[in-house]
Amino acid sequence: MPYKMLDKYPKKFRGTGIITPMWASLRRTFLSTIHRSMTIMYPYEKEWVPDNYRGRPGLIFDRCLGCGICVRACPTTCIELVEVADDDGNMVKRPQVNVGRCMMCGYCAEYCPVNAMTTTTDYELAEFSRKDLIYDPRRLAFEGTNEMMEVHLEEHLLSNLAKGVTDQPTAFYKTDRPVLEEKKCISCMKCSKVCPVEAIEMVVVGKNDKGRDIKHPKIDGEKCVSCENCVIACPKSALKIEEVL
Amino acid sequence: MGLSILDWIVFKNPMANEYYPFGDMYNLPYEIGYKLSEIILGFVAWFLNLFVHDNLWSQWLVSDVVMNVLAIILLVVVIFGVGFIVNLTMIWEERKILGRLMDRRGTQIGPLGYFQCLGDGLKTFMKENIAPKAIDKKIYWWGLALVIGTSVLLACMVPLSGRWFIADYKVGLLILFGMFALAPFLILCAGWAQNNKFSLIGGMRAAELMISYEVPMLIILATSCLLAGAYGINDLVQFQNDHLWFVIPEIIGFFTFFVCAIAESERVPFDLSEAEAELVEGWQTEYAGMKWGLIMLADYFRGYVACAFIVLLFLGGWAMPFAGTDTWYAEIWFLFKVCAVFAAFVWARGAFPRVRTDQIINIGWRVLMPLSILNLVVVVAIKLMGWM
Amino acid sequence: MTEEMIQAPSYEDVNKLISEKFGEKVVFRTSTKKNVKAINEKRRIFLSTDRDTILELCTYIHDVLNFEQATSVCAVDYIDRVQIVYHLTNYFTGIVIEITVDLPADDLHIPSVALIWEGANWHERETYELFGVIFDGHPKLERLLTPQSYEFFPFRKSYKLRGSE
Amino acid sequence: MVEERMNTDKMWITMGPQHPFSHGLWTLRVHADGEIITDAEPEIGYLHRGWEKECENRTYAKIIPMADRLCYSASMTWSHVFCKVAEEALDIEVPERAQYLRVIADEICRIQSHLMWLAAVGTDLGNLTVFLWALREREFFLDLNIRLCGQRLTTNYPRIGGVRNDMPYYFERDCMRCVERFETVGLPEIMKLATDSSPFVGRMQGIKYLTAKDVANWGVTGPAMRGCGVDYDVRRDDPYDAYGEIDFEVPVLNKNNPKGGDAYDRFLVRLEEMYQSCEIIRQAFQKLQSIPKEAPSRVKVPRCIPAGTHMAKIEDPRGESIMYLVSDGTEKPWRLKVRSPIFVNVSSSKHMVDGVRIADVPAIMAMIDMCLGETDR
Repeated sequence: MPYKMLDKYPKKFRGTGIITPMWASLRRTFLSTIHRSMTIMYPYEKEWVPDNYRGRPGLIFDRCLGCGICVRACPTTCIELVEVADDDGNMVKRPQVNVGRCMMCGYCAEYCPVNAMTTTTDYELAEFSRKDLIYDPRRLAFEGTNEMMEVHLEEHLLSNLAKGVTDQPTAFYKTDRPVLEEKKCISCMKCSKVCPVEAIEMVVVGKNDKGRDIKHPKIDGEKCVSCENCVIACPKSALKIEEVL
Repeated sequence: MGLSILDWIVFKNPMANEYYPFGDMYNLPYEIGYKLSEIILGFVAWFLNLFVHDNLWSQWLVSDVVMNVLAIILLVVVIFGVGFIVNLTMIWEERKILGRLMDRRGTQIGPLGYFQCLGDGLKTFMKENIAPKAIDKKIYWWGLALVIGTSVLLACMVPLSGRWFIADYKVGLLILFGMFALAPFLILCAGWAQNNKFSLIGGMRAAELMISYEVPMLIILATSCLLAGAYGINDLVQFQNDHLWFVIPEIIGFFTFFVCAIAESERVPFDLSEAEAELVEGWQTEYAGMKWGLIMLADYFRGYVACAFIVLLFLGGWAMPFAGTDTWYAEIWFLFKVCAVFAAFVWARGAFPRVRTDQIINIGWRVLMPLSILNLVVVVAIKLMGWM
Repeated sequence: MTEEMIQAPSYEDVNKLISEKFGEKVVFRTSTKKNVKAINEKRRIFLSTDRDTILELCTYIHDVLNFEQATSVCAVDYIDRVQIVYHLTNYFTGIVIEITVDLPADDLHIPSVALIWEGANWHERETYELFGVIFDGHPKLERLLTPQSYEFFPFRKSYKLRGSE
Repeated sequence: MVEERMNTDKMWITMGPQHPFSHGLWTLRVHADGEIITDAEPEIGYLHRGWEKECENRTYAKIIPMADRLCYSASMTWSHVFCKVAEEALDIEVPERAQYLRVIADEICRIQSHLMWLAAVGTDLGNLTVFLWALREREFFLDLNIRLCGQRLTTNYPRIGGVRNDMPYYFERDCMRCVERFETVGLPEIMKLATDSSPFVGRMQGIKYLTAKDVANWGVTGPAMRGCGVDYDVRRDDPYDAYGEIDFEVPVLNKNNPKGGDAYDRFLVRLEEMYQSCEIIRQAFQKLQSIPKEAPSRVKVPRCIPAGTHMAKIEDPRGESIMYLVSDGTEKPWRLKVRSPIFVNVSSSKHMVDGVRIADVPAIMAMIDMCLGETDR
């Protein structure tokens, strides 16, 4: 592969001195006078951005589970879960984003198991006070949300690839499930309380010395979204996420 | 004198004034000033006369002396005002052309962006006016004042036509050029007085620049005068109108002078003394706020003068082909030419990077100097052969 | 320079020459990684040595094996010891030698290689200011990134950051 | 009064941190004898964020967007090198499609970074037209970045084990149109103002010859090194990802010239590199066509990285960037060392500006393309 330009411009300069730049600049002067110039007049006309643009995060309120994966995935810790009333008036947990700290990395949208968090094309975020930069769950909703704004996490398992299976994309929330170390479990039921999708059911596995039921969590793999809330809530570290690779 | 206002404002012939300062030459701005002063003074005198009939004050107000004094003041105001507006137009022109050249839009405020300079001037006024403590105060302020003062004076001294001048010198070109060449010296002083290393180097560079281009410039100036046989601007223009614009016999000199003029007005690519990539703001580093704004304005005044020089020396001044020098649009035609030359200045600014100090000296002595001598030889040959 | 310079020593050459010259003073480490291209294609050499040998080893690597560039010099705080890691590159073969030197945590002195490779100069200054490792013989061992008034070494593990993340 | 304060012999001039020639916050103190520089002392640290220390408190995935912020115009390569080092630690190879996508994104990043540099050279040498024209061309590549990964500068595109997303529809068409336009219209037009202009070239020609030996010893890397005769490019001599399968030329000037290269050579090398990047993008797309669209572009990786020490190196637009990772088996790194190319290049600016005029300092320093985010980290 030869050089494309260096051969034309070897060590010694052989340009046309001052004529070429003057001609080039004159040409551009006329061109940009006849046609539009390249710049856009920003406040009056805006650059078009494609739908996959990573502006501020958006939220599709009804899809959200309140699982908190986005909270843990956020590198700047700008997301927190707050209690808001949903359409029926029940109090539910939904993410609230401090856009002043957000660095638009799109991790919340990427890791969301139900694609409730999206990226949006909204990039004009200036406000008069820092308080205004905190977007509550209702305000996070973006009007023109469409499918392109959802980020689908499509990971392939290394074990699958080794077997030659290349058409089964998956994601951590489809494969990783908490497993119980039964000895440590004290039947406190905290895990079932914090589970956002009610995937944990406490099953009686026996009776203890005092005659009370010993309940162990049974995790419904279909419902679980691998949010780790139970892992964090467990006072005895009996639960841990088992990663499937 | 009657009660009617028309008795007081009669629009006398200004040249009939006893103290008319320009001898037998007709001066348009003086006439404008004279008529304005007649309106003003006549109105005041008529008003006083309404109360006290035939009072001496009214008589004195419309006398030749008072009228002349006010007319001269207004003459200066008119000439400066026109120069200032031309200056603003040139700033606008530069920003607009440069914008197009760089594929952007240029100024946007006002019709075609004309009022942007006014806005910028206003903004500069609002900037904090800082003068450092450890400066040499006298030279700091006087250098600034003189740089601005000489530039404005120069711009006012450039005649726009045979009837638009502030004084008619027989050696007008020399005086203009003398004033023009004063600036590097003042810049050197101002750069030194700021007690700032960047300013000092900028000032030194201005001096360095001066010795490299001013000699060829002066030679070409003298050559033109040699060709015309006169130092007066009027004579030069008249000669070019009668024979041929000097750009044709002195084509070498024209281009040489063009380069020198860019350097003289310290514009890119020869703005070594304020090279912002190396010297922050060069010799203007410590001039903050409106001081800087005025220096900027003065720079454009000098650019205007440089363009006017080129037009006067080579492009026939206000002479219109086939119409002579005494057209009613002579001033506009002259300013149009000036703006056209300035467009070429802007073009050069857009196309070239800043040159280095050693390069400018090389160019000055190895290229421009021989070329100007060659130009002289050509002109002497033309003169000897009697072609012009 | 007593020995002749080899412009482009191969992977085997480097291994052989260094083990011949230094014997037991230099320990060769092998990597067990299977999927890393550079290791598979034999462009990484991992050495360990002690601080008495490092200057001699570096001089040899520079002068004889023609490793012209000290790509990086850095320190790792293992709490009980501080490890200095050198990465040296040969421009002809693309081989990178990684040398690790362990220093006891209470005696952070090591000979400087800044006189062999000018490029190691600032790396050593940076390592000094962030970890407190003193490079003996360094031409100008001053603080570079942090203010001169700092009296602590911020990248040590004993320097805790505020906040959880 | 004034004479007492002024030393009329030689003077220290502090260029920076708010000097127009310094692209970012750094100081070059030069000892000038008139206009000739006799000594220089670079000073950095105004932007030191403790990046490496901060990474020790972050999980691996969260470091990727932080690595983007190391350098504003080479963010893709910085997150790439971090992903490389994490992949080396996990001992995995990314899928082939992801490798090519990374190569394409890297080269887009390289072109836009070099265009930013060309713009900076324009302002440094006093020609604002070059600045704006180069930025105009750069805008096309930033638009490609938006299409590919959603952001103009902070791409956040590579992931440990692949890339964030496969390329969108029509990306190949857009990219090839953009590259072709750039090769035939965009860059030649700028070059008419730069390489075809004798005042522009005159500012750089003959300015500070650096020999290959010196440059290698100072640790200068990247185009600045290749312009002076050192024939080394990580992409070719230590290939990573799909670079091994792509046929391209590494622009090297003055290979056997004992005098070394001047600023103009270093300038030309970067221009040629942009052309070669276009060629790499073209070839990568050709190779991509043989890989089915449904092929995996990302593999799932564990959160915790096994203990060990790992190193990865990559050819940044500015030189050779290295990350050295010490992992301790948890989900956060024990230590992450960043070897920034500019950090070393700046340290050699002391030698680079020795003996030149003050007017040449911007021309010389522009050729190493300063970026202070990665220098101070």
